[in-house]
Amino acid sequence: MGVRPYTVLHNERRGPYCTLTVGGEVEPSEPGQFYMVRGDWGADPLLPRPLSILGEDPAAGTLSFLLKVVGRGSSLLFELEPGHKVTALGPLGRPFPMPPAPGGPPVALVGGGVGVPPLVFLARRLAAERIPYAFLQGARTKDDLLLVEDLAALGTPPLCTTEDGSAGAKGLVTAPLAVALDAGLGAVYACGPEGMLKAVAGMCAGRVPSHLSLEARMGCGYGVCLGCVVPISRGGARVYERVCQEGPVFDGEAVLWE
Amino acid sequence: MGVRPYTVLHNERRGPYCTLTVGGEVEPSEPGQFYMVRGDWGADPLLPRPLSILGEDPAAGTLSFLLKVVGRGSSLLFELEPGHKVTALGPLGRPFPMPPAPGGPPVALVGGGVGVPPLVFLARRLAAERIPYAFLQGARTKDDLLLVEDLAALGTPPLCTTEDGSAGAKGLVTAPLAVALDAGLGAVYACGPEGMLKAVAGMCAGRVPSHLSLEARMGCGYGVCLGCVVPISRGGARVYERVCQEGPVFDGEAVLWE
Amino acid sequence: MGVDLAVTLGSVRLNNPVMLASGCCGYGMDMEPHLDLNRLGGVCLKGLSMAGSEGNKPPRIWETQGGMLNAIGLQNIGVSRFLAEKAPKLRTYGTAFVANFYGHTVDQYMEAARALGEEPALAALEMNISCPNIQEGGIQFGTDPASVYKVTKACRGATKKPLWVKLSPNAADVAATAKAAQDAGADALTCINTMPAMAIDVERREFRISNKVGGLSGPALKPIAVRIVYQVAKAVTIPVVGIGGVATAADALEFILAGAKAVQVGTALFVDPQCPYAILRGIEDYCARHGFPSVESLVGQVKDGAPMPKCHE
Amino acid sequence: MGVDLAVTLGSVRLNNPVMLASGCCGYGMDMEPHLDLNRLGGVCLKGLSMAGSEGNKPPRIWETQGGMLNAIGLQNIGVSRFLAEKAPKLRTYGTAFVANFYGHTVDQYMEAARALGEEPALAALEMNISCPNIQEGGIQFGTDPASVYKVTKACRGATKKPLWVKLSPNAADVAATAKAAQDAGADALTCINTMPAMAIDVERREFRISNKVGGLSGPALKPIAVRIVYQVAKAVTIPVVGIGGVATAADALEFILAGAKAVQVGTALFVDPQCPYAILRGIEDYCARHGFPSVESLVGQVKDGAPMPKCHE
Ligand SMILES: Cc1cc2nc3c(=O)[nH]c(=O)nc-3n(C[C@H](O)[C@H](O)[C@H](O)COP(=O)(O)OP(=O)(O)OC[C@H]3O[C@@H](n4cnc5c(N)ncnc54)[C@H](O)[C@@H]3O)c2cc1C
Ligand SMILES: Cc1cc2nc3c(=O)[nH]c(=O)nc-3n(C[C@H](O)[C@H](O)[C@H](O)COP(=O)(O)OP(=O)(O)OC[C@H]3O[C@@H](n4cnc5c(N)ncnc54)[C@H](O)[C@@H]3O)c2cc1C
Ligand SMILES: Cc1cc2nc3c(=O)[nH]c(=O)nc-3n(C[C@H](O)[C@H](O)[C@H](O)COP(=O)(O)O)c2cc1C
Ligand SMILES: Cc1cc2nc3c(=O)[nH]c(=O)nc-3n(C[C@H](O)[C@H](O)[C@H](O)COP(=O)(O)O)c2cc1C
Ligand code: FES
Ligand code: FES
Repeated sequence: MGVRPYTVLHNERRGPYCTLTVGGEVEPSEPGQFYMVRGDWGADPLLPRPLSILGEDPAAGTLSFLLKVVGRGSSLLFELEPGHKVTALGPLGRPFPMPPAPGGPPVALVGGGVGVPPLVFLARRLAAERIPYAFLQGARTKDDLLLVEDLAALGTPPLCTTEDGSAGAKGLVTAPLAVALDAGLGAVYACGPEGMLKAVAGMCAGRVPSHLSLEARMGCGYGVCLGCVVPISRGGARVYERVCQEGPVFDGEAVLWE
Repeated sequence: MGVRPYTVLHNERRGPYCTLTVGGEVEPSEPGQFYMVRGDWGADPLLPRPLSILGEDPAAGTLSFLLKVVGRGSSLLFELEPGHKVTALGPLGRPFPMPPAPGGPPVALVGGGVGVPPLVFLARRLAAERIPYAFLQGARTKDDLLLVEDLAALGTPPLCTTEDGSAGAKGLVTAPLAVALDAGLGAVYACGPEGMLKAVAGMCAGRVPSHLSLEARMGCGYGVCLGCVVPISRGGARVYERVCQEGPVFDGEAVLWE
Repeated sequence: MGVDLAVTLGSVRLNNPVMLASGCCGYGMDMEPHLDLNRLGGVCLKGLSMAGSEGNKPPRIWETQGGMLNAIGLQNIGVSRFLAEKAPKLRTYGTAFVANFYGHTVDQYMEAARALGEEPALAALEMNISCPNIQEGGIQFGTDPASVYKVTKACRGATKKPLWVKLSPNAADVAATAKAAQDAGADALTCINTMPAMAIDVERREFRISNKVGGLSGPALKPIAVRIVYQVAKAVTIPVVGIGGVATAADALEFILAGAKAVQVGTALFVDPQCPYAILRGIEDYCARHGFPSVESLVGQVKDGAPMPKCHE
Repeated sequence: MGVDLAVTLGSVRLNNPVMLASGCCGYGMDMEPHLDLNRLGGVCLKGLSMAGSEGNKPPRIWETQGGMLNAIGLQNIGVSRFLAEKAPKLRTYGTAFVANFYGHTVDQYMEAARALGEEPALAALEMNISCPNIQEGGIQFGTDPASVYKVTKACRGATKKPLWVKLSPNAADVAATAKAAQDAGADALTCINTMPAMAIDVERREFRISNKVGGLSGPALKPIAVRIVYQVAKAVTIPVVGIGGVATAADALEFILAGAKAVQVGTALFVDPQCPYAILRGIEDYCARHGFPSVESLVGQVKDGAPMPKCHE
């Protein structure tokens, strides 16, 4: 498909987070997929940065991401203004498997931090297909809760937890997940910090399928450099699989936490 | 003195040229001196770029440069918008020696391309001190003639030549210089392409002092890397002198054209 | 424009001088969604060993200023799985595939060369000699001319395919290792592999990659690679392939003017998988603008002047 | 904050670990308009030879991605003019001056060491061994352990001053040259000098610098330098000084955690002559934040785990 040029349409900042919307030629994509994104800033940094798709509209030619400033690449993306140029390669990676049609038990979407955006994209698809879901979002403080209004607008307000109790229930997102699991779930979809994903996988193991979107440092993003691998259990054997190609979404029971 | 921060006040573009004005703490400087200038663009490019001072106002805290896009560094400077940050080290280098007070014969300022800005700064000083001068400007086409109105506003419109005859006399700037030399000059000040400087030095040799502002690729700009040297004849010996320290202004008779 | 882009490296004819670098394009087909391999001069496949390798523990990569470190650990599916699963598909393409291979003993190299040498899909074999020789105390094969000679000679006897040797920049005298490879029968030399390098996360006081040391690639490496290509091209008569930081046509031309007959593009593919198209267009345009009828006529055409002094700074 | 910044390299005590690199700060005083030398740990002066040198023909420098090439040609005023004209002024400062020196024969090295060794303004002598040995066919002293031993031993006998040896990254096995220098009596090792590299102006088909080859310095070099510091610090017991691309406190800390007792700042001075202040502040702040009472307690503190594997990619 090759790298495509995009123009920044808007970039809304809130604290260290921004929602970046770009316009250009957009291929249809699925929740959980990502793009490799880069501005025209020369060789510093050199590599594009992986960003999950928050939303897309192939007909309108728009694409949006939500990102957090953590280093130089994300800072430069954060500072982009409308009219600035970016390039992006995507959509890449294997998406979240959609649950079977309505009628089954509800699913839970469990997200934290910049793990939230792909789950919001998923929630939008689930809402469109009238598949019932719970959205559980954990954060450190209320300032780290993301896209709460957008989620509410879909008809299912998120159930939030914060570590400092500044919004929602005080504690970790695993607490409401335990409750939901007991009430019965068809599947769990999760994206967020490794500790959270590991806990989610453990809680779901043997009970319900969990689909985890993992992160790894990426070179190419499209499967050729073998830089992004994670250890996965496949037919009893431990193998390295590529987050950018076999992932980023993996079956929680197959992920080896080393 | 150390590198100082400046804010871009305006940046007026015309073709591949721009006049960049920045604001901040400004030390008094002399015509022929330069700054090492850099934007906050990370490590690409790494080194600051030498730019002659076009004008300065230490009281108002403003500094201006005129530059031409030739590569990545100058392009990034060209694209700066008001409010953007730059850093600069200066003023650096040895200025043009001012002619003795009024009353002597007139001097000639001979410039081409981005050699014009330091001579405009000099013209402003000469005009202020009522020292008579002729300003001879050579260019390829009329689009490469620079700051003609500014010069005219000082009271002495420049005498222009263009290689294609699109403005002023057709030909090289050495033609009017020959005429001026014959009419009698106290000194010649020149800055521009090497071929022009060499011709000017040759024409002045043995007749009248010539002060040439040379260019060289620079590392540090303040005398420590020895990257910018040119061969100079000093007391009969051939030595390497630093454009950033002993120069950029050299006595035309001392410059060895190798 | 009528520029002849083809280049000949011994018995291997490439349609044009732009190749993909080993380790940066998987087993070739992996690039297909992004790049039409048939428009390229050639494709060097991911380094293969007889036994295959699961590779190093992650994290495996880290970005540095102007470059990146990688310590993939030569993860590969092994020669036999490659021949069974991948090679048949490669036979249908119209580009030159080059199998990159390695071992940890001379015998392992020989075996790999022998097995790969039977595969019709392959135009040439490229030996990666930046690997530790476990029989010689782990010293890299590629840093010692005698070892280079030995392992090249062994592989030369094991296959009839054109044999390229990919030199390590880590040799004190790369010209000597280049000559050793030529004397042992190499058909071409690829310069260069990555430089061993390291990065530390100071906040955690941990190495950025689990292997501690990774190979530096990308634009940061380019000036070192161009220097080595120039030195090696002066030292040998066999063709040289340039590699290290090629991202634009100007980069490729630097290598060609320094003496390379072809270039390989690695890290730049991660920034833009289609950059080989622009590189190729730029080379063609350059030849036309400067009146060179062919890429071959451009090879080594930097104005040379005096021989290279040994001192710098 | 009460962090002890002083570091001890053998008998040389530096007030803090931040030094200026040779060739990037002239003869020390040249930095004065921009930097207060007394706030620095030390200052390595421009490389000196007995005869002096007019240096190479310009152009001498070129910028590359993340770095720069230089081929100054070791322009210097010679040892005797240095001692007569510059050294007396250095005696008035409160920082450690280190004279960098070189020769093209062992005798030239010895003579320079002997003459500089008498100067009270100098805290130590730093041997630049990245120079061609004209008696041994122009091979760099620094790439061959036997030559390193010989020239170090000779200088060791010629002076009582602390003797630092500045290693070339161009050796196949830097640990071996490091050990050779230690065995010959070096008091400390400076790692590293620049890497030989090249750039070509493709439009003119000319070398970017007249010497063809220049030394690569700056951030591009840093990961190579950190790797070498780590390797060398493991291989020797004498102190190591880290250098190559240091521009920020985090860069300096990488070197210190890898095993360097002090760092030198070169190319970064061209971007900001006062960057040593920020580096120093950052180191102090880091120690305070992470509970290290002194810089000495930080040296080599990267979490080590398994020994370094020899394979990458
Ligand atoms: C599939 C995938 C989807 C992602 N989606 C999002 C998202 O929607 N929003 C968001 O804010 N972030 C997302 N990330 C993380 C994001 O890519 C990193 O935060 C970003 O690359 C950091 O770059 P930097 O230059 O700011 O930081 P630096 O510290 O300068 O990064 C240095 C290097 O490490 C890599 N890196 C650093 N942190 C990470 C990380 N956590 N994951 C992967 N690579 C990293 C960078 O790519 C770069 O190569 C995603 C990561 C992956 C793998
Ligand atoms: C004392 C002095 C005063 C100058 N004043 C002006 C001025 O007022 N206006 C203006 O437009 N230009 C001026 N120049 C030239 C200007 O510095 C270069 O055009 C600019 O550095 C090019 O940078 P780049 O990144 O665009 O080009 P690149 O081609 O990317 O430059 C690469 C390298 O070469 C150096 N370089 C390239 N061309 C030149 C050159 N002609 N002179 C010196 N270094 C060069 C750059 O500094 C850089 O290190 C001056 C140069 C000197 C030495
Ligand atoms: C992720 C990665 C994997 C690599 N794997 C191999 C390999 O398997 N065999 C090999 O000979 N070189 C390998 N290399 C080295 C490249 O082929 C090339 O020599 C080096 O990266 C320099 O070129 P570049 O700057 O264009 O990337 C690898 C490089 C990278 C970045
Ligand atoms: C312009 C310049 C001149 C140099 N001159 C010398 C020198 O005379 N002697 C020496 O040992 N190293 C010299 N060096 C090498 C530096 O001291 C240092 O080892 C190298 O530049 C890497 O550090 P950096 O990346 O911080 O610049 C010089 C480097 C530069 C850039
Ligand atoms: S990022 Fe290159 S293989 Fe996944
Ligand atoms: S630019 Fe460094 S000495 Fe002149």
